[in-house]
Amino acid sequence: MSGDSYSVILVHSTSHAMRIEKLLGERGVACKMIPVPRQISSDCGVCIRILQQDVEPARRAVAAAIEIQGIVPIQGGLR
Amino acid sequence: MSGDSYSVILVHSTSHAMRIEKLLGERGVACKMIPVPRQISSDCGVCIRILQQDVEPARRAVAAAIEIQGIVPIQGGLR
Amino acid sequence: MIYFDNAATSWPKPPCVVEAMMHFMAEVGANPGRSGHRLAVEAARVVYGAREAVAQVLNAPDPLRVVFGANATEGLNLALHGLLRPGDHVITSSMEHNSVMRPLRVLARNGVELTVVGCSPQGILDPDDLERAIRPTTRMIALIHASNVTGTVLPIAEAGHIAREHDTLFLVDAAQTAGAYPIDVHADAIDLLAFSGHKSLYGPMGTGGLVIGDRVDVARLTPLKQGGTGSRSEHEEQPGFLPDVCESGTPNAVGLAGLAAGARWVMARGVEGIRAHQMALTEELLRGLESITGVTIYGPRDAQRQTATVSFTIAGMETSEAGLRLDDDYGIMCRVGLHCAPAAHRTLGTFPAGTVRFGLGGFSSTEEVATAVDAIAALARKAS
Amino acid sequence: MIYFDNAATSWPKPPCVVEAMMHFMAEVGANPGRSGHRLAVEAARVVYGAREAVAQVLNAPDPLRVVFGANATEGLNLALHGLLRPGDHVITSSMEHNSVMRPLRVLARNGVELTVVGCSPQGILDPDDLERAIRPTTRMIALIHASNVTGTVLPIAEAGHIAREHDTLFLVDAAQTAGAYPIDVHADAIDLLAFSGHKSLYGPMGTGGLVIGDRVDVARLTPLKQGGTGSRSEHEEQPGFLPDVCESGTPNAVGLAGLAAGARWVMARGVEGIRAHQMALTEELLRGLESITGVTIYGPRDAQRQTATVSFTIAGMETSEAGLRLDDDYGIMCRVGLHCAPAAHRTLGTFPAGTVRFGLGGFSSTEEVATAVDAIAALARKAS
Repeated sequence: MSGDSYSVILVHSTSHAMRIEKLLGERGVACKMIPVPRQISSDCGVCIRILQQDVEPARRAVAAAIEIQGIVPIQGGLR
Repeated sequence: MSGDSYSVILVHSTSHAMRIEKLLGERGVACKMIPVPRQISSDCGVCIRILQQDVEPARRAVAAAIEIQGIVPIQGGLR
Repeated sequence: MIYFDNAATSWPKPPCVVEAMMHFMAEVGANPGRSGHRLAVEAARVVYGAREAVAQVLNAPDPLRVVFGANATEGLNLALHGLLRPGDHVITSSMEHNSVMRPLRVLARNGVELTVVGCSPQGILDPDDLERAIRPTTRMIALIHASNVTGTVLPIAEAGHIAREHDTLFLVDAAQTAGAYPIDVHADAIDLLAFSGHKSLYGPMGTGGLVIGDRVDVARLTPLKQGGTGSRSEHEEQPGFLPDVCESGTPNAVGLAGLAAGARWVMARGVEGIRAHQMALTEELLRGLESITGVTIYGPRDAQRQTATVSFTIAGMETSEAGLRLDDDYGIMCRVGLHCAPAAHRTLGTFPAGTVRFGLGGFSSTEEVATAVDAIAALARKAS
Repeated sequence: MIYFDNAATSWPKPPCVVEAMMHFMAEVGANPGRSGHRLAVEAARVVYGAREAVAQVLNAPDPLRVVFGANATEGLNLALHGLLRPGDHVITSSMEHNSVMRPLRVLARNGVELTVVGCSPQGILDPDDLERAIRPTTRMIALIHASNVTGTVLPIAEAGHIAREHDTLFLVDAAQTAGAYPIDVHADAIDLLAFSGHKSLYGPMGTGGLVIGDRVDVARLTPLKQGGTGSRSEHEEQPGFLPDVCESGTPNAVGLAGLAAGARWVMARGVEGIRAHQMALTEELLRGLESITGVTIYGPRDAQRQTATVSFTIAGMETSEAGLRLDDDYGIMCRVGLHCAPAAHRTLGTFPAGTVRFGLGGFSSTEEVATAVDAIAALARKAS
């Protein structure tokens, strides 16, 4: 996995993150809950990490159901 | 038991009744929680039934610890 | 032993409920929505699962608008104290539980205008009376879905329609019905629905809450409590979004694990199926009690128009004595007295003496009903 | 797997806690304080037992003045919203959790005067600063007993003395200390003490509450909710006596069964014994972390002056990354970030980056501490 690049979906609340996890799971988009990288501002302590290549499918899966704060790429370390 | 006569200790709340049950138990006074006889007014749905002969020991056991609404004799049926 | 106190809390619970709670205690255990580690995330999943399961039973469109609290009472207080302001007018019925009447009496002392629409001696509400009570300042109609005393079902679909037409919020107290009687938050135009988790949703005590519809302006909803939510942790101000705004402090995650299992159990059996089973038993209980000389039944006396809760009195025997004898001599557990609903008992004409209440549940049986009817017949004979 | 998130909720729980909950679900099950039948009475006994057990741990004189709610947050909200009125002055510290700060911000917008007394960068409060903040209108001093970020213990005995001298109420947030640190409500002149049931009292989530001393005029205490209490059922007004005035709706009886078992387990081990065990572990953790180049520890760095909660950062590594690596690579579960306590992090100088928090508990071991210290050493090496 070390060569992969990632983005994170930023949300208001852990409850929102759980809803998104469910929506992505139903569409076969792999994701993982991680603590929000501190250089990124967010309302919530956790965010949803996805593969960079899944950003658009994820955006579509989430769009109608729930308001998010954004999807931003992350660097390196947060494997 | 059918020949015994009883009184009931009337309380504000079931929590108070439980405290009294404990206090009486510590002093060896037998008691039983029963629904408050309807001709008797009480704040609470349950009261503590004791043998008529235990009224004074019960009064002493309870006096310092908790405010009660009264101790009144009951007739017949509520065995 | 016959447990006919399901209107207070259902018992026993389905085995899956207890198993879900045990699993949570042993294998999950962490605080949901606070930390980001694996157990905390798993706990958050459990809590979110409860939101989805409850939303599904009630046909509520958005699980994130299901907010949890200690019980239906907290849900009702959140809706009433959270939305009503001095000068607002609120309408309720004369069949309400004290979980609605007591908050409304406090609000009425603080400038909220209150109208209590009378119901018939069977506890039946005429929707026309409701509509006539509406004023330009009416901000909310608050109705119990089914009486906790007589089981009488109130016309919430009609009431929802009236509320929508007059652009007022509609709050339903579904403590007695959620899981036991078909509810469609969406179709019935319900803006706020308070539910109990530990009655007909078969979760443990300590669970309940409020479904908040999209006509409710969350920015105008004042929560009962503020505190840590795991969100907007940089801010000393309460977050403004659902469900966090209404859920401060550590939630009852183990209870919600049980509630999720209970609500799924209800979905698997089907609310319609549960309702059919309980209607049949209620019909048997009503017919059995009707056949006993000296027994007076309150409410509609029609299983189609009530839940599986039946209230009655026995001529010549106080309700308190009936309760004690049923417990001591017959092993039948029920609730006697006023059931925290003095307004309802006034409406029924049973104040202050009260009634004996049998609350059947999902595990009640024909045999139990027959045994209980025989017990009442024996008590009535002795009392006459 | 190492669970170092006990400051959020303790895990695992003692086996007796889970057993008490199971026993309740299987054998008791009824709604306490509502009906008069045998199971309802037994449930009421269980709930009362929890009041006694909690009162005993805290040396609170009257178990009927222990009121239960969903969590410590509810206890704090009850004390703050229930007693403070516009024009009242309230003093708190700069180390508070949002469970105190968020209600106070709401109250401050509504006319309550608020003073936040600053603490040192170690989170230490000088009692003289507290006393200097007192005004003639000061109605309450509200202090966290020990910081949920650094474990720093605040001088509550001195603060209680000051409050008593100036005839103002003293509220203690004991979420982090009840059960883990000696507390004497009576001797320390504490008028109001909010406790968490699911942390160091080892009960399940969904339990907590407020101990209300006899200097608090209950007639002036406005409850957060009104509703059915099983008492004064003839009345549509909330009863005025404790604990009923503050406990509307069905209580979390199964949770309280667990809390009673947890509090008794604490009493059997002894708070002093638990404290000694945790001090020893905290000392090992502090000395271990101090020896690692690049690690900065916040708070007093002295096990005598803090609970078993330790906050630190690693040079060159964000707290969020440290949290993820500890979980993924080492199986260590902790909480990173701001811990719902932005004021405390501002005081410590760790805002907005936050810290890594290790919260040790009653089941933590020397081996776990050593493993965790090694893990941090490895992360610090990689990051440098």
